[in-house]
Amino acid sequence: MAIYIDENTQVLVQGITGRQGSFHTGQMLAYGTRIVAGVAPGRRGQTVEGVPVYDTVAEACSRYRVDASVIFIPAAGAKDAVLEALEAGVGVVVCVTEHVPLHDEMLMVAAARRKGAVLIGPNTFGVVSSGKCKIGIPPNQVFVPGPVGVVSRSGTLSYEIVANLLAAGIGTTTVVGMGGDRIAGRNFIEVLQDFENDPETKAVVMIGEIGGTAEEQAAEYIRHHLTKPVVAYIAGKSAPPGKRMGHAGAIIERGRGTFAGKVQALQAAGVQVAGLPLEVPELIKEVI
Amino acid sequence: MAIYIDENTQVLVQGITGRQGSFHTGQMLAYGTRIVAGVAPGRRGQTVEGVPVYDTVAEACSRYRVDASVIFIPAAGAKDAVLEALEAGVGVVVCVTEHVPLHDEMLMVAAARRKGAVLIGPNTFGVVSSGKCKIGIPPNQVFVPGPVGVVSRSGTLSYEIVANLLAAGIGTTTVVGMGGDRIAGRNFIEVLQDFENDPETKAVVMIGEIGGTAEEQAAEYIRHHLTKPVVAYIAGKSAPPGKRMGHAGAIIERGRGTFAGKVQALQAAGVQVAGLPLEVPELIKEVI
Amino acid sequence: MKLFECMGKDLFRSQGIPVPDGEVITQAAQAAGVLERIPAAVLKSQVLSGKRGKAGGIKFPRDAAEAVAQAGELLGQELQGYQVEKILVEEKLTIQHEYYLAITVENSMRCPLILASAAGGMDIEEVPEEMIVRRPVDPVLGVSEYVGREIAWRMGLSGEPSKQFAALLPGLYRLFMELDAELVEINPLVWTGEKLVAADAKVTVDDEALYRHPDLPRVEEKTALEQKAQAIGLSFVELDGDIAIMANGAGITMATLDIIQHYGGRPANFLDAGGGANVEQTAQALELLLATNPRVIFINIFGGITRCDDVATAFSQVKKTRGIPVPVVIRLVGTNEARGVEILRETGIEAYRSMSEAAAKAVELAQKA
Amino acid sequence: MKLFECMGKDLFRSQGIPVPDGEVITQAAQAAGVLERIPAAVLKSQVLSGKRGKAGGIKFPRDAAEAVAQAGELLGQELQGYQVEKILVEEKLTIQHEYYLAITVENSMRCPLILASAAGGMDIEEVPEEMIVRRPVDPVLGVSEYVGREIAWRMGLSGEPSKQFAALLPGLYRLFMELDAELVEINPLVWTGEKLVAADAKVTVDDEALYRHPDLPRVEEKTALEQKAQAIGLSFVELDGDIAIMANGAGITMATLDIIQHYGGRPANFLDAGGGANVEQTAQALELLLATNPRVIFINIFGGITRCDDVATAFSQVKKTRGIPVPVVIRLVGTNEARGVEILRETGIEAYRSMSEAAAKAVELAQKA
Repeated sequence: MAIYIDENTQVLVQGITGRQGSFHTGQMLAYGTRIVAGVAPGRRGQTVEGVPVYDTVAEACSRYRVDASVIFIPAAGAKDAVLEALEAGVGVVVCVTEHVPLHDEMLMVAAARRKGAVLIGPNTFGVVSSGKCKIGIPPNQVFVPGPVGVVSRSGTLSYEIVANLLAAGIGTTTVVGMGGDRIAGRNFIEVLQDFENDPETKAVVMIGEIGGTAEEQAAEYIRHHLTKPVVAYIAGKSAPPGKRMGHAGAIIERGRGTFAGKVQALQAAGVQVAGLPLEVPELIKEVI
Repeated sequence: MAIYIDENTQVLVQGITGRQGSFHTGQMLAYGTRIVAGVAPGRRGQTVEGVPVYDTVAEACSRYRVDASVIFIPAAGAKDAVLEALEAGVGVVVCVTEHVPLHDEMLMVAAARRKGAVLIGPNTFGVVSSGKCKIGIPPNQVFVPGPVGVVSRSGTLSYEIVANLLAAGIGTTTVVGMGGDRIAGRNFIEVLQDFENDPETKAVVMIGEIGGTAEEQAAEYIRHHLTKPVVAYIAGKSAPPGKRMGHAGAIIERGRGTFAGKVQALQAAGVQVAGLPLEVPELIKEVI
Repeated sequence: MKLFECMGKDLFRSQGIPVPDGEVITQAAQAAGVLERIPAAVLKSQVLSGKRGKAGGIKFPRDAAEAVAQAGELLGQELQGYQVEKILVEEKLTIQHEYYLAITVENSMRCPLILASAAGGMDIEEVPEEMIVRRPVDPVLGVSEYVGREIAWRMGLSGEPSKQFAALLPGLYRLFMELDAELVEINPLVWTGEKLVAADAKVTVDDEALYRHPDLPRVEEKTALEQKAQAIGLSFVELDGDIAIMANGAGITMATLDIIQHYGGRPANFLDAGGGANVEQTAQALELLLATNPRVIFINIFGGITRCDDVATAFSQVKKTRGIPVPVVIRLVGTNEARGVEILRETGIEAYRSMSEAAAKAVELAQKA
Repeated sequence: MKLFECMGKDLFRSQGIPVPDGEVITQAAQAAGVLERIPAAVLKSQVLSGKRGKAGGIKFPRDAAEAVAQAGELLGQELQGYQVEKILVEEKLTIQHEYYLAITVENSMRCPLILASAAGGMDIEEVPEEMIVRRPVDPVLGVSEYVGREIAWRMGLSGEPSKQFAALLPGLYRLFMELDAELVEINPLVWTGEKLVAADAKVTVDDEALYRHPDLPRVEEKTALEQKAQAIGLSFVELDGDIAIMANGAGITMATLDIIQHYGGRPANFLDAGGGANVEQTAQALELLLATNPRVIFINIFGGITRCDDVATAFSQVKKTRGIPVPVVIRLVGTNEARGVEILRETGIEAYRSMSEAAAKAVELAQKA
């Protein structure tokens, strides 16, 4: 078990002929991901890393069972690509694209809800069910099977922490990139719920950051609904208010979204909060 | 039993202070309908026929349990009124208003679906569960309890046929005005399905007319899903193509929606089609 | 309300949908000037009929002189009941392929429906069902380019035509939504070898939503009498029979026409006086009936909101003030029936209770007249 | 991107939302002309700060002469870090009551959220929670007048203010949607006794959607260095410390800042070089770091897509071509780590493997420098 994707997941790559799309198709294949087709309008008949390319998701879905799709399309076309996948009936849509307009994101989320599909991102590194399937852009080497689920707002910081865990001998079930924007297709609460229901996941690492109230709301959720232990790390302790720290969502506005507020809420919900990324493995060892 | 509404239904009247709203509030009360409140923006504190008036549906719903709402608001405000009732959580919304723009109707239907509510109309005479509750504008005297469900695209023609049934000693469970526009909140198929599930209804009279393909689709549905007998009457046999006969939906366009096509489809589904309104009672007597 | 082709094309242009270069003329001499700019041109009569090509409303002049002559023939000519008042003179397209594309409202799904076919240029009813792509639109998702790519694929398009098809579809949907349209249709949508161009434009705006579009020019398709009826809020359609008919409610009015025909009569009109018409409205409705010069008048009232005494009073007033020169048959039941029957009796008319009997009588009188 | 009040009010006006009569001036003398037309006027400095009133950026002149004098004082003045270049001279409103109204995006529900309060005129954070009406918007249903009536009722409004509130809300929502806004705020929304008027306008447009709004004037809030970083596609924020920082990824860059602070250091900046930066981009990023005149440079690379050898090569190039005058601490792990470490060694730098050790070292060096 794992969440969202596993060794049987058949994956479509939208924007497969682009620089990012083709490079990561190779990386995903190397990880063992079952990529069945790619889409790039006007490129029907080509292949990328041996994967056949179609003009439309509809055609690809008429030829293969597609369980998940990953989107490597520039921001202006990302909404279109997500809706195309959703309307074609794809159940898990991973939108790697960054700089997607906020209103497009609201529409994507509404559409995913309407279709009962799982939308991951946008501005996500993707999702990895360790040893089974990688969808997105993270480096292959750190994702080794184990008992910990990880959900995070940021990429490299997750790899850092997952590598720290691995160095301590702890592997992962599924690592989910929630995405660094103000709104996320699947947010902390939803992913935590999914980990709660996954028998293989014994504990969860939650990697948050300043801005918004997603962590505070997750804390409230954890307090009432989660039986599994959660360890958190929150980035941005030193960030000044009013400044956007790289991620669209990482900004302290109108007194909301502070580091202190998040840590307090999480601790009140019984979550161990690591002071440094390095401390995460120790805290995990205490709870599993 | 009956469908949609019964003796316990608590009703709100939107547009209660207008000429139509106030007159029909009196008529509905006289029939025995439990009207608990009315809405007319800016008229809070007034009463109409003893019914208290509020500015908003939200406030009325905060003070009374509201099961159904009936809308007597001019066409330009009808969409707003329907959405207001739906968002306030009203389960059955009856939109009497005629001349509602088609695009507003599409939005109303989408909204009702989203809320899981029953929308009747627009351009409907309403719905009557005989002897229990009347919502809308039909005359009180012809609705007497009995075993026949009626669903119709037109008002006076329904009263004529319901009166014919009554003259033959046959009463009605619920009489539903589907509405005379191109699209209807609840269409033939949906109402037929609801009658199928109503134990008191023994047979159904379906009053259609030229235009669109609602009757043909209903025929297809009847053939596969209905166990109860259906008798139909279709108006507009003599109407020329391309002319809109009063109702927005009553027009033969591009060879579709003809009288002959509808009768043929219904007969093929085992429905008895009356040649004249007067013949409906005889045909009903044959099947119950 | 149907729009003329040239109006539809202006709207297409505003949404970035390619249309042929062209100009509208109202006088034959203007054709010469347009031909100077567009030597290979076609003259298209601006009428609302769908079959104007077959009826000779479209001409292909060889030069400016012929264009002026042909424009002169067309202007003022009657084409399937419509007077030609304007001609669209436009660029003749190189046609490599003709497609069909329309957006309409799907009554049973109650949402917008895109219809497309690789078999364009003919009426969509004549296209075999398997050649038609039907794509309902989810109002939350709307129509962006991927919808066009998907439809293009299902139509069998690829390459440049597919790309251009996907690019123009969102504009057509935007137009459909913004305009409160019942129908927007491009038939044919022409592939010239380089570009997809809307060679025709059919746009029907929902009459009930016209008040939201005050800037849209009004196009009138109704007869003078129908316009008069509309002005007083009545639903009226002129027909070619001799029995004038009035009833209260669209369904029962249709049924009344049917029953007249059932007994061998020919209705002169459809007139729905509505539910709850008062004395004055009923009197105006009677004036309309008289204006059709019928042999017999048949009034069928099932009084619910409409009160039988109001109808009878209106009849009595009209009879007294202007006279009613033809036989009248009235069926009257429902609210205030007794009083209504009494008033009619005073004017010398015996009301019927049965719709069938009354209709049979009306037909009999018309055949005798 | 935040818009100036005067721009927001122009947009309000285009949606039919009532705003005070007024004009924008850029020279003090122009105030006299405006005062002639609007004798009871207020001068409002057009800066992006939210607290300009308390900072003296708003003036109430008694006459034209005083208006000119006050405008002269304001123009060119610095107000909470912003230079005053424009003044909005507008009608002074009669204030009977101040309301609050805003539309923003609710991150967890992921839909538009309307915020309203009968306690306007102060910052919404200072308003007690029970005085705030929060109304999420269903994207299918949108916002029409009934939403305004419902909110007005929940705010305790009735009569004319309720009616006008309901009438203006759909326009504000339309603006929010059409403009790709993150926030549209009216605070205060003033009831004058006769009219509801937007006395202020705060509009923030989503930076990521600016490309869809080419006609919108650009307002720049970034420092020169931040603008330069943006031009080369890097995410950069200037801070006031002395340790220049670069990492690859927003989260890990924040964590790097935190860890520097944890050991007692002060970051000079936030610089996310992104995932997958190549040699040239990394070199440009280093140039930015040097431009902050730091005491120490700290580079923290976890190589995934980013290749350690690329980072090392870029560093080596910059060192050779322009020189790096301050100590550098580099942490380097991941893709092509061995090669990267080797290249750094050739430039005389020993890479760290541990983020914590490297950070501690950087802080130590900065304190010594």
